[in-house]
Amino acid sequence: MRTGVVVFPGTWSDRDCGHALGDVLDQPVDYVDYREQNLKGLDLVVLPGGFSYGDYLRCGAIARFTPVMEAVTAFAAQGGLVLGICNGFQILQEARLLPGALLKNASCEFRCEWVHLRVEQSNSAFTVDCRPGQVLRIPISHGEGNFFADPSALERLEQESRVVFRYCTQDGQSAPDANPNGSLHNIAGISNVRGNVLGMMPHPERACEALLGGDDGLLILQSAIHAWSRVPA
Amino acid sequence: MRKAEVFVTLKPVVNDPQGLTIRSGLHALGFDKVTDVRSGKYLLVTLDEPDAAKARQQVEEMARQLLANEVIEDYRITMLQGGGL
Amino acid sequence: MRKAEVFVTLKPVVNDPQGLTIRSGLHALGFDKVTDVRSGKYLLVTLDEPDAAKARQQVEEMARQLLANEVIEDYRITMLQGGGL
Amino acid sequence: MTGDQLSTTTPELGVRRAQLDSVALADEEYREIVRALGREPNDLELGMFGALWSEHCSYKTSKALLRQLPTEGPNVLQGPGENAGAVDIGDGLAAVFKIESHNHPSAIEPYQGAATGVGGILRDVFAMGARPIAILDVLRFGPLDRDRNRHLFQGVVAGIGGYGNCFGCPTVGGEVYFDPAYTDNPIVNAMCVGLVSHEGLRRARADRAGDVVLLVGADTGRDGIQGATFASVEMDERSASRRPAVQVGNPFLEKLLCEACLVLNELEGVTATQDLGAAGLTSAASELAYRGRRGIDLEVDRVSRREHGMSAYEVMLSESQERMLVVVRPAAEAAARDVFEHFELHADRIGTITGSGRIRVREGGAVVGDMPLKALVDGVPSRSPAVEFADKHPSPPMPSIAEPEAILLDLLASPNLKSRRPIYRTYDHQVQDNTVIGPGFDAALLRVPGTNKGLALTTDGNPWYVALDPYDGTRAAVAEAARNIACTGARPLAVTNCLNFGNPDRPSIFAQLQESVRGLADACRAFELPVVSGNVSLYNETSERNILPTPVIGMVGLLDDLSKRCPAGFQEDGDLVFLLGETRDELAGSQYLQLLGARLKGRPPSVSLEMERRLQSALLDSIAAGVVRSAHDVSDGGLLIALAESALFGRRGLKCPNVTGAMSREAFFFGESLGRVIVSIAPRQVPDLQRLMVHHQIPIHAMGVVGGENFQVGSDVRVPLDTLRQAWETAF
Ligand SMILES: Nc1ncnc2c1ncn2[C@@H]1O[C@H](COP(=O)(O)OP(=O)(O)O)[C@@H](O)[C@H]1O
Ligand SMILES: [Mg+2]
Repeated sequence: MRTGVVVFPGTWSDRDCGHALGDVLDQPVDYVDYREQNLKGLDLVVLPGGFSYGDYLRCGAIARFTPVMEAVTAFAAQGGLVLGICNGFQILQEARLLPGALLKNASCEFRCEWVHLRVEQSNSAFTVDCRPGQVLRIPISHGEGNFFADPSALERLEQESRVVFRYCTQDGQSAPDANPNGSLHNIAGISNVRGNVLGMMPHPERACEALLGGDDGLLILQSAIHAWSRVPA
Repeated sequence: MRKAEVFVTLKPVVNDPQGLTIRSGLHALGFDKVTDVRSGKYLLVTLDEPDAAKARQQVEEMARQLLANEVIEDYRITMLQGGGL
Repeated sequence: MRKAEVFVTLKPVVNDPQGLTIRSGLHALGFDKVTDVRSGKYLLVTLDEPDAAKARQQVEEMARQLLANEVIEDYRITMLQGGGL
Repeated sequence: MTGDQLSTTTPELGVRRAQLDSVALADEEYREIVRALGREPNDLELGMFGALWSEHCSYKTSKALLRQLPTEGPNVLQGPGENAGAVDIGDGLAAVFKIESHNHPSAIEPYQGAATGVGGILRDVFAMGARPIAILDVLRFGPLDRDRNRHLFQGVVAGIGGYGNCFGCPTVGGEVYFDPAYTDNPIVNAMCVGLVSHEGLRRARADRAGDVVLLVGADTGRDGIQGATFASVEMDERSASRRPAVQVGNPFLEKLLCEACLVLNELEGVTATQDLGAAGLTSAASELAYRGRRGIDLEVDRVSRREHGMSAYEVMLSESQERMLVVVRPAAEAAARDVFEHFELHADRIGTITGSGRIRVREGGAVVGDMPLKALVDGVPSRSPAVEFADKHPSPPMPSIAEPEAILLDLLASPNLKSRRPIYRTYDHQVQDNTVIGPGFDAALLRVPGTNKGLALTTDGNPWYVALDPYDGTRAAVAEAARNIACTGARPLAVTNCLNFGNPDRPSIFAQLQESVRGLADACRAFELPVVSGNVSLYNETSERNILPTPVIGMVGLLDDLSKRCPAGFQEDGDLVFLLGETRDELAGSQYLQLLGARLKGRPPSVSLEMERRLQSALLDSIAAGVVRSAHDVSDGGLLIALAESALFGRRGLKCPNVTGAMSREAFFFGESLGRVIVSIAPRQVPDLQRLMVHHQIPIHAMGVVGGENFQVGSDVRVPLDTLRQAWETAF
């Protein structure tokens, strides 16, 4: 599976994603400049974390207008796999590839810590290797990850089973005190209708080696590889 | 040169954690009459556009496309005669 | 209930990275008439203080103590008659 | 055109008094400038001299003392004098690091002051060609029950995170202490560590005449003019009303600047890179050329500005952030510009390196400043203020306690000992995917990318020990830093330091500085640790109140095999816990006495450097041999606190049925004798541990067994682990 990791000005998880996919999972990785308009030959496009354009104005607001995003939109429409992590999730929402918005954390503070996520859906391309209900331990690192969607959009997300991850306790309860940022319905990650575009606030690429504290993030990245290998090209 | 003020605020249905934090900060300082604080952005845009109507239209367009996110925010525009703040 | 709008902006001499970045964002979108963007905060404060003069004075005090840092910021206050934005 | 053609009047000193005050120069210093120039300086030149001869830039009060420090060693690739120091860590790689203060700006605008402090130290590291891989922050505040202190605390913490998080460098460690002496004058020091290959290591030394000087990054504004001077004088009511001595940082731009500088490493023909910090272009350009024993010609008209109508004076002294000077061979200019363009960075060609040994500033074609670099950079006369040693502090009471359990809980909940998690969880400490041990333990441990090695990082400096005895207290800080590194299994490599003191013109304060530097030098010699970089911040004084003397040690260590790392928390139920090292009957300087209201009394614990070395060798050998499963040093709060922390870190209880020392229970539980470590080991390893300790002649004391739901020590202390945690995790 050929992965393109998009680099916007101010992105910083690009190398981490490259490390996880390339060094740990041994997949070929290209870094894709934000001015690029062509994503030919790629199977997975990752929009990594960071502070694109400093997160000035709103997270992802300026990045969403870069040339590469037009290409990403077309790529997603053709069924290509797109994973937006943290800032990448915010950019996907600004680009309207995913619904809702991410507000300032309820604490008004940046939070970097390990959290637990419950896998709600194993039918997204990024969770085919997971069981529904399975609990993953993955770090977050954001100041604006407080998921918001208006009531009808939220209801639609739930009805269409597009909530992929929810913050939960260690034993899988989506309790309020397991919610690190105030997200509605404890939402940590959602997909599009087709399941090929996923946005999530936690950083799976930081959870790919036991040395760094855990490797549950591998399940998400490996799911993408497996989902892709099952899709006839 | 024309100047436009753009105010961007969170829609009333959207929680405003920052407003809440500021309110508790004000309470802690003894301003206990404060019942609510809503926080937003203030942008002062200067354009090189002599035509007032065109300038306004352009700022509208900027707000719609970039300055505000309609999923969560409202905006208001004031064209200034003189200098702005 | 009284409402006050507080605008907090960076002093003109102070660097405004956010404003500069928004300006280049607008340029990238084709709004090339934009010559400058300055960014600031907009706060809508509601107080339970019937006396208009006292309310204003309190908001002044809040701006001075918490809402703005005079080392780098200026502020301006508008008392609203009705509702605010 | 020569100097004496410059338009200057020749006023009496009296006429220039106000100007001299505004640049904080003394009369003798002014006369020295006139002597060096052979004429009166004009206003621009006076401003440039004022900035470079300020305490902050020139170290005029401390440089004689700093000569005592050992700066050489087999692994030193770059000692003090460059933007940051560098040591060899094998595999052709160098660790580059430095610590710096931003106390004065942070006192005025805590968020931006702290943020730009982080920005400045990051630039120092990438100016050396290194990729920044870690930040550590050292903070001191007055008690949080005062609104102003809380405001400073919250703003500073938010500013550190705000800059580091956005830039994408993990903040992996640091220190926070509270004491009334820091009210209104917080300490904000930031350390940054970077990595680079030996060949990629860059110097800020322009040694080729004809090279082109590029100014890259942010446009220049009027912000921060006279910041260097400002950091060199006491704060008073006027400080706030001076020109904004505080700048607004742009971490986003800095990130682009860093990536661009790292790409420059792959180009031929890049001679030097130098960041702009205090005293802006004046300092950067002068030092760059002076280090290479060359001269420099600048054209201020070519500097892009943020504002209209700026004078040459303002351009030369602006401290606008996120700017770098890059010196390239003329043939490499186009390639360098391509790099900047790729990152959408603006670059101005503002001058050339010359053979003149002078800095010449041109504006509108005319020379508006012309000075010999030697005088400007190196000519300030050293100052040696009067010294007066303080009386020894009166002996402390040795209060005896009825309720050690209550004291334990109070101490765990006290501002200087409680969990720092509410702070460090607002810092991204994982970005770059190398954080093996993050903040919250003894030293942080980072993987060296592409290897199986680890870098251990820590900062230390207990201000109460230093206040009680500057010599011993500073030695203790070096010992503690090395001990923290050793607890992870890593071997200490080298030191950086930040000397934060009050007003050195007071004889008692200068005595503190002098003794502290002597202690630093002695300890570093004893441990064979070179000091490769550092920073001095003086005049930390507000309305007559001086801070506690606050030398801070930053240390880097190396672990050859990450699989041999040692955690700080207990690992397995049933493991046995031992105390290594000697406990003395002493309480002075302790957190315990502070809790009881006896803050600065008596002689602080004194470190035996020889014993400390043996202890650390013993510990490192035990860890390397796989004997030890966890190690945590005994420091602030004493033995009971260290045991409680190991239990809390490992989420395991502890049972120590009968422990006593040959001393008062208070001193045994809460005294802070140095040179001690708590270890836990598997029961079958006891003979191995004993053998190793006998070999190194380190006393060993059996404590108890890991396990259970309680933290239990002797018959006095029996607390459920949850209760312990609640106390420790109380909010700030
Ligand atoms: N300002 C800070 N930023 C990041 N980490 C911090 C900060 N202050 C303290 N820490 C971390 O909290 C832990 C405890 O701090 P401290 O009590 O000073 O440790 P020690 O006694 O081992 O030097 C250390 O790991 C330290 O790195
Ligand atoms: Mg320690």
